[in-house]
Amino acid sequence: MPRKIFTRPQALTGKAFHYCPGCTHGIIHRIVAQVIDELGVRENTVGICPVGCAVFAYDYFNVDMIEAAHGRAPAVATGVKRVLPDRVVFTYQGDGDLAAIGTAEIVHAAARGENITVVFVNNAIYGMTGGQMAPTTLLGQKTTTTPRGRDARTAGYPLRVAELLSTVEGAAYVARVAVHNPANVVRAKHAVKKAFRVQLEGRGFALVEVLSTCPTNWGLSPLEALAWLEENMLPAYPLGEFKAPPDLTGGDG
Amino acid sequence: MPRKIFTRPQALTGKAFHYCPGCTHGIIHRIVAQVIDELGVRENTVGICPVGCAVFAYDYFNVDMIEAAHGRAPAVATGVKRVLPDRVVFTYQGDGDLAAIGTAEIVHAAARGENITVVFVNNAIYGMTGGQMAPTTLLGQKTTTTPRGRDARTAGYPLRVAELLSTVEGAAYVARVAVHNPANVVRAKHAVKKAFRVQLEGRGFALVEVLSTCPTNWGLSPLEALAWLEENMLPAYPLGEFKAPPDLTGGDG
Amino acid sequence: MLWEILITGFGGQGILLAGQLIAYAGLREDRHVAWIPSYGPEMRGGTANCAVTVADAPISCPLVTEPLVLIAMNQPSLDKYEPAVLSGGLVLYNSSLINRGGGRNDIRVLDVPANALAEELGNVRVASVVMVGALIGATQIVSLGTAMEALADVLPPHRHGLLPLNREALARGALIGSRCRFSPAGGVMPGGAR
Amino acid sequence: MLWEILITGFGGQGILLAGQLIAYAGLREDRHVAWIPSYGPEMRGGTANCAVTVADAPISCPLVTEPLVLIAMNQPSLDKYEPAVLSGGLVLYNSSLINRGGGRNDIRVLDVPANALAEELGNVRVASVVMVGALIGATQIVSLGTAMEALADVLPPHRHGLLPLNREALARGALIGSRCRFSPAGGVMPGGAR
Amino acid sequence: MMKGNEAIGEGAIRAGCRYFFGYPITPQSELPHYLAWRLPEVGGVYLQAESELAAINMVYGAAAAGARVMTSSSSPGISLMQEGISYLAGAELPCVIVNIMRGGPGLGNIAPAQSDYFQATRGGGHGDYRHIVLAPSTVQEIIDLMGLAFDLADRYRNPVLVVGDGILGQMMEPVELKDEAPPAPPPKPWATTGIRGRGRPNIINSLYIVPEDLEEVNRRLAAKYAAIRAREPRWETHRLEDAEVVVVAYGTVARIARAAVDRVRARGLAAGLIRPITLWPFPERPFAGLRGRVRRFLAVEMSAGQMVEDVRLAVQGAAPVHFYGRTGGIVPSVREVAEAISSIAGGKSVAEEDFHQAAGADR
Amino acid sequence: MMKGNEAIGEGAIRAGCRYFFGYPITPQSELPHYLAWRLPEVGGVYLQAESELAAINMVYGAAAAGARVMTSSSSPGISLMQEGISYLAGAELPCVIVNIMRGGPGLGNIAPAQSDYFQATRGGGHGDYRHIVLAPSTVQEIIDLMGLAFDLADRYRNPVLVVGDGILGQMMEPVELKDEAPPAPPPKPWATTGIRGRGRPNIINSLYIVPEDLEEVNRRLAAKYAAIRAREPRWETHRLEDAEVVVVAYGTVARIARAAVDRVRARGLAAGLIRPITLWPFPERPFAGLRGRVRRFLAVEMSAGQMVEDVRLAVQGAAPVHFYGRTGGIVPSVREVAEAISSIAGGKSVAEEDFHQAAGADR
Amino acid sequence: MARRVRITFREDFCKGCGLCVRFCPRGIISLAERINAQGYHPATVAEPEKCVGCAICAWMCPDVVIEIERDEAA
Amino acid sequence: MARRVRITFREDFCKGCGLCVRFCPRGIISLAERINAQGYHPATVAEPEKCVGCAICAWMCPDVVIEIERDEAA
Ligand SMILES: Cc1ncc(C[n+]2csc(CCOP(=O)(O)OP(=O)(O)O)c2C)c(N)n1
Ligand SMILES: Cc1ncc(C[n+]2csc(CCOP(=O)(O)OP(=O)(O)O)c2C)c(N)n1
Ligand code: SF4
Ligand code: SF4
Ligand code: SF4
Ligand code: SF4
Ligand code: SF4
Ligand code: SF4
Ligand SMILES: [Mg+2]
Ligand SMILES: [Mg+2]
Repeated sequence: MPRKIFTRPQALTGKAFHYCPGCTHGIIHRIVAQVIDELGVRENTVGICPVGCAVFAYDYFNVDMIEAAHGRAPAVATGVKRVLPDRVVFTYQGDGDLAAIGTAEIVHAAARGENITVVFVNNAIYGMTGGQMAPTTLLGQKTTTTPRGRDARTAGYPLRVAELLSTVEGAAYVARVAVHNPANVVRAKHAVKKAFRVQLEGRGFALVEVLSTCPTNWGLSPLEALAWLEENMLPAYPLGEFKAPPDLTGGDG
Repeated sequence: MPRKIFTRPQALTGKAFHYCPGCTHGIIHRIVAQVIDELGVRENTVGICPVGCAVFAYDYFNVDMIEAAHGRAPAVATGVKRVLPDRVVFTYQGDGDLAAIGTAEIVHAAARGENITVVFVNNAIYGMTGGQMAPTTLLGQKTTTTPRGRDARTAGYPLRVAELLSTVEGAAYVARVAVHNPANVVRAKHAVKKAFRVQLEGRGFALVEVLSTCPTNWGLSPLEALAWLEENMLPAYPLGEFKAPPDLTGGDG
Repeated sequence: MLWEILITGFGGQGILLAGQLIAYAGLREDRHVAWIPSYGPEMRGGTANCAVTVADAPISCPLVTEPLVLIAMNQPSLDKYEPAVLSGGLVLYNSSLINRGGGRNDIRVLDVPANALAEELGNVRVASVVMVGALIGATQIVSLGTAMEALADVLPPHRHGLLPLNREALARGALIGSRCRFSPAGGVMPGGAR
Repeated sequence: MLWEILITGFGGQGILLAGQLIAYAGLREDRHVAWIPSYGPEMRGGTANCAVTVADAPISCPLVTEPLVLIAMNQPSLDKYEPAVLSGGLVLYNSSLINRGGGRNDIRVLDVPANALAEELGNVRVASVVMVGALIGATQIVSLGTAMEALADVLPPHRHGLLPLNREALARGALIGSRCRFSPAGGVMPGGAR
Repeated sequence: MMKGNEAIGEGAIRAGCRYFFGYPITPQSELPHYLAWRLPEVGGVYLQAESELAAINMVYGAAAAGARVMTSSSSPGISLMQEGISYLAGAELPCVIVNIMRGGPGLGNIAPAQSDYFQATRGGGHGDYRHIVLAPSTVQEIIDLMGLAFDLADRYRNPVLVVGDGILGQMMEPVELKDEAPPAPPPKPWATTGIRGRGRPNIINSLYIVPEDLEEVNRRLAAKYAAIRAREPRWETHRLEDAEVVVVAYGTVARIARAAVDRVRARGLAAGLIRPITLWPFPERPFAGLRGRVRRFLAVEMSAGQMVEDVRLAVQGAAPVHFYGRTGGIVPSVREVAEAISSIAGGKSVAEEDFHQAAGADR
Repeated sequence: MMKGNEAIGEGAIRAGCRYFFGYPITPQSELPHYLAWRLPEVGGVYLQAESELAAINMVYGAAAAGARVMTSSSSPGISLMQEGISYLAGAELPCVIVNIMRGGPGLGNIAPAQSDYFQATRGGGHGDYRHIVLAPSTVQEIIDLMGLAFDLADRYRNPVLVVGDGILGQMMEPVELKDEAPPAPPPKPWATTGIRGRGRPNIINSLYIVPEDLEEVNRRLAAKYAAIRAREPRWETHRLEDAEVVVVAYGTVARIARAAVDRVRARGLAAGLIRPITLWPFPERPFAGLRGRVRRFLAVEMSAGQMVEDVRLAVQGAAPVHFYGRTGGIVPSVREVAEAISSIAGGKSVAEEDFHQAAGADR
Repeated sequence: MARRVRITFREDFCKGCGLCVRFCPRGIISLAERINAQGYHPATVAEPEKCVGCAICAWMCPDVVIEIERDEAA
Repeated sequence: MARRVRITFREDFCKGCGLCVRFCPRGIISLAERINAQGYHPATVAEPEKCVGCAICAWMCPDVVIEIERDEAA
């Protein structure tokens, strides 16, 4: 009896990703799709794409999808969820999208305890537009708009979104994970699954920040990028659950 | 020899405030003016007004003043400060202005460690527009847009700005004070003074959240409003310094 | 007939309610009516005014810049708006708070001690209702009975205990108003569609 | 004379640099020049192309939709753009990656084994520079010497170590190009202001 | 009797709208206050957004989910919505947006104005899009046009803007409410409601990275706008039959202008009125028959002269087009407008450029 | 040789601009990349804002502080700035805003477009305000117009918009840079720089709560705009002397149109070109002398037809005004435009409404 | 060391909110019967000699109505 | 109990990023010499019988190239 150990999730269409080689956006897409499959909510789900490298996510997720304006995915998700409270609504957003232009929308979706799931891809850069500084860019990191390296005196400090949002009462689940090696990819999936379960159980706002690579704009090979993430991002962005309903803390999602 | 114990600060013009009787916006204005006088920076200061009941602050502060668009005072202040780094730049903002429409601007001014001082007046309501719910409105509080009392399930939870911003690295000083009795008014002044000193010493972003009354839209007399603040707002919004440079923690400003 | 009425005074004098009372009474008599408040920064504490139009034909313009009737509840508003009254028009003023009648001789003027009467009735807040009574007494714009019924339209249910007091205020005002039988026929009235 | 040139190929084949090299060389000879890349989503990984105009008079329109010269570095771009070449025009194609010449008989076609030559020189990335050499050899649009000087304009300073290699690539290309002495005079050329 | 702002809310509810997302601003506050009470009563959702930006994007989400949805604001808030409106138009999502215009530019004031006409009719956002603009002038018409607004939005899958000013919003007039059950909105098979029972994902989107594809979309939109231009212009005329001077005005100002027309008619001047009800598409048809007879046109606006351009485009040089306007929240009086009519009729010109002097002299 | 986007930056620096606040967006990214290097070199400040909204309000603050300051974006980002631009105009603050337009509406794409013409010329924000709009068509002209933009902004205390498209932004052309020291900006006694040495506070504001006061401001603004209309229209003509068919086009498209005019001239057709350099104020003067002689006008745009309205307003019915446009990022070719000219000259009409069919047939 | 305190109310600025009345530790401030230009009952001190010059009233006054001076005889 | 693992690469989706190569605990994946339709050197397993079916490669693959099945004979 052949058993499928690993197959393409149903919640992905058959279309090949447009991401650069080794870009971990693809891993995160697949994780989300796996979770949707495992929870059996594919027919019931509406996803919101960001403006960012994941702008074409509507071509990849095999569910109803909405392309939102840059940064406004949480507001769009709110509109959908208020009309269709029994649907599963998620946003998928980059760090420019969520942590820069969309700051107000994410903070207030969290404050409202909006019953949605947010997958937040922190790659410390604006990927799509050519490698400009993101709010999450590390100090000293060179980007096309910090050509001499990010200097806190003129360009400020990296924004730690998970920490920020975990102070907000309406946020039920806030975690940070990474996808730079297999163990962490599995943990990331557990966190994403919890974030969906929180929504399914009507507990409020759930966000998973995923540390991700951008080989192209970091100017590194895919493997170098994984190492750079581990060496540079992990110290600045500690992994873990920052907020979780007591009965959901730790363990497998 | 007659000694002035208490006189009108020089940093106020001679114009009477337009605020409602007993509205503590007036106390906060005076505190800011006292601090400007005491620090001797009146001729060197540029203030930014919000859109809110304090919109006419440009008529009251005897310094150069700019009226900003609703919520954008921190961005305007950034523009001024980058051009004139040796001037003292402050914003004065309500909770609708700063904590709703202006969320992104305040979070990022803090993240940049923008060297400005923010006076944030939390009166748990939109005063100027007729008593609508603010992000800071308490659960159960009746407003013109939560006529049945704020219900977390539909209107979300009160946003605690001081707690939120104290997670941000660029914020050098974050405190919450109140002005409902003399002792607290004096403490509030100390905090505001520290927030200006932090700027003068180039240490970065400083914000003082001031719990304030809105007798008119709370539907209370001025004295009842003070009591309501104490009984209802203090439990939800604990006072204290949430972040301060070690050498500036506690004590008189 | 087209009645264009301006009611002006301090905030808190019941100006807006007085205007609504006239409008609702007109509505109960199947007339065309409109009511417009002034709004904005003037509202709080400062001056308040509203315009009421009662007409037999559909109302073109519900804005009243040249009233046929001015009801002035305090001195500043009398000073400000009296010059705008149409020649041949009518001014009712609150003589409890206003010393002098207007300075024009092409209009009719009626002094109504509205505050004094209202205080006699035990509640100074019905002064503006006294004025509406006086308006009705002077002009028969609507019948007094209709106005009394319309009180229920404008007072919120939890204030309906005050209906008798307000009826009394209307009646007292009407008595004073009836001293001055005003008919606009003689006035100069612009506008074609009346 | 108005030279409108389209250079097309994969991203990473040095297309944009080749175009700039021609433009800078033109500039060094005091000609009017313009250079426009295609940009956008096609950039990364996918196709790349740029347009170069070199003219004796001011350039009206720097966009090239109907090129006089097409330099095609791969098959898809030859297929896509060859039909647009002006009648009487010239196509240079990279015969290392492209099997067949074009299907038109109203244009001149020159096959240049650019990749092969570049690999011979030890660096496949100079294939597009070989093509520029071939263009110069065929057309004398600029002098070969000027192009060699212009290499310094387009290579960033930290790459100037590669100048000799690139000069060699230009020279090899020019040799091949000189097989085909192209003069556009015979071609049908629209446009009035040349 | 009902206040204009409340009538907007009640009109929306009776049109089957159950979702409101907005951010407080004067002078439209009675509308959110009203809906904060009423919507929960009818099983709907009133949500105060953190900003106008968030509000318009919540509208985008709710519209994508297939709901009849609206937002409301006043001038500065509407400016903040321009990106969102362009997205709504690009993704072809139906919704209704209310602008109770106030004095500008900048913070301006909260007094009545009509100075967002350009923004409303030319699309303040980016790209080639249009939205229908309805301009009621009575409280009853508000009720009626709110129903129409939702119908048109759904019919054309396009945002519809309803514009008024503080006077209309604060005004009370009697209204007749039809006691019908709200019409069932048309089926929306394109809505993103989850693929259950459908199989294939629906996608709501305005990104078309290939220019040919985006041009195709723009063609489809252009065809739709052409259809709207052909079918949907609405207007009212008053005493136009034999008019030699024609006033053009909308909303509150149209009522003043109508009274002014009556006033000068009483003095023997053959004046008439065209009141555009749709500002876009601008009603050009009523101008068609006037060539030759009408000697002069007069656009009257609470602005420095914006609709006057549409009047000029409609008149195409057939007769001089004059302008009379007040700004900053000043409402022109019947007398002022009547004098402006008389003065242009007598040959004096109240040109756009002179409006400020003219207005000044008139006070 | 310089890229257009870089020329914007270098032009600004040579005009004395030392402050840039902006948010990344394609296709103008080379400009912020360039300035992120260059501004610190000349003692200036490059600041990446958290959004376009923040950026335009930083510009507001820097302008209030008396600096020469600029921002830059592309279509959706410019839509987000509309409230801020209205505030800048209302508070009469000088600044320069660059819009490298892309395909719309909504997210559209990043290909070249001119479909923000209405927004640019009619004020996408609320209230009666205007800003000068400059439309360069070569890299050299970018450099020159950037200097002019800052001068005009300061002279009139008004925002100035510079519009281009991705082609112009990415294009490299030789430029001549004047090696002069940047001009000292004019004194700004109104700037909020602290009261030292002045005594009385300066206030930057656009709030005037009393309608009479706000009308006064609007009158002052209207007078200023009238002065700009009288003094500042700029344009270029090409072979207009004896033209019977006149093409009107700006920016990149004007270069295509110029080549097309030459092409049809070569075929004996008496065509000419008017290239508006200022889109607002729209240059009406070059149209004045054409009545009678010119049989037809043709507006060519990368839009569904926007400037065509200004051409109609300028022509005032004197001759038919046709339109040819491409959208979605498609750039019309010289051949297409030449054919459009020939076809209307021959009497065939390429009407606005038909643009999509026409464009389709042309491909 | 004799000390004399002088307390002054800028009466036209007073809005009769009563905050000074509430917090004066000596309980000597009251709202007057009369109405000021703004239409409010202004705060007043009937027996100024009882004032200790603590300035608590001034600190609590939202309208900067109150000024306090002290004569300090050495 | 005999187990057999079948690993399949959807080669046209592979971008040759090498993540699977790096993380395969058995070190059996390599990038092929050939170039696929997208222009990349695709990943491949030369000795599939060495595969233990741990699926680590699949978990790390950003392009969902790899599928793994196991025949479970009872
Ligand atoms: C209003 C607006 N501003 C700017 C842009 C340009 N833009 C597109 S994506 C993007 C940022 C992408 O960065 P991020 O969100 O970190 O996503 P990533 O590409 O890194 O996954 C920006 C600024 C836009 N499309 N719209
Ligand atoms: C863009 C925009 N949106 C909305 C408004 C309307 N508005 C004016 S003040 C205000 C809120 C005031 O509340 P807050 O900031 O709490 O100040 P307060 O009056 O309570 O001191 C709002 C929503 C506006 N002027 N501009
Ligand atoms: S640019 Fe960066 S984030 Fe975007 S697809 Fe490429 S590697 Fe991934
Ligand atoms: S409305 Fe409230 S906040 Fe505003 S002045 Fe009055 S009391 Fe103060
Ligand atoms: S200074 Fe002190 S004692 Fe004197 S009146 Fe004020 S509070 Fe009372
Ligand atoms: S606190 Fe100030 S405003 Fe209030 S009553 Fe006392 S003096 Fe008057
Ligand atoms: S399943 Fe495990 S052993 Fe097999 S190829 Fe993948 S990583 Fe290697
Ligand atoms: S990880 Fe996936 S895409 Fe990368 S080389 Fe392996 S199979 Fe190919
Ligand atoms: Mg990113
Ligand atoms: Mg508030």
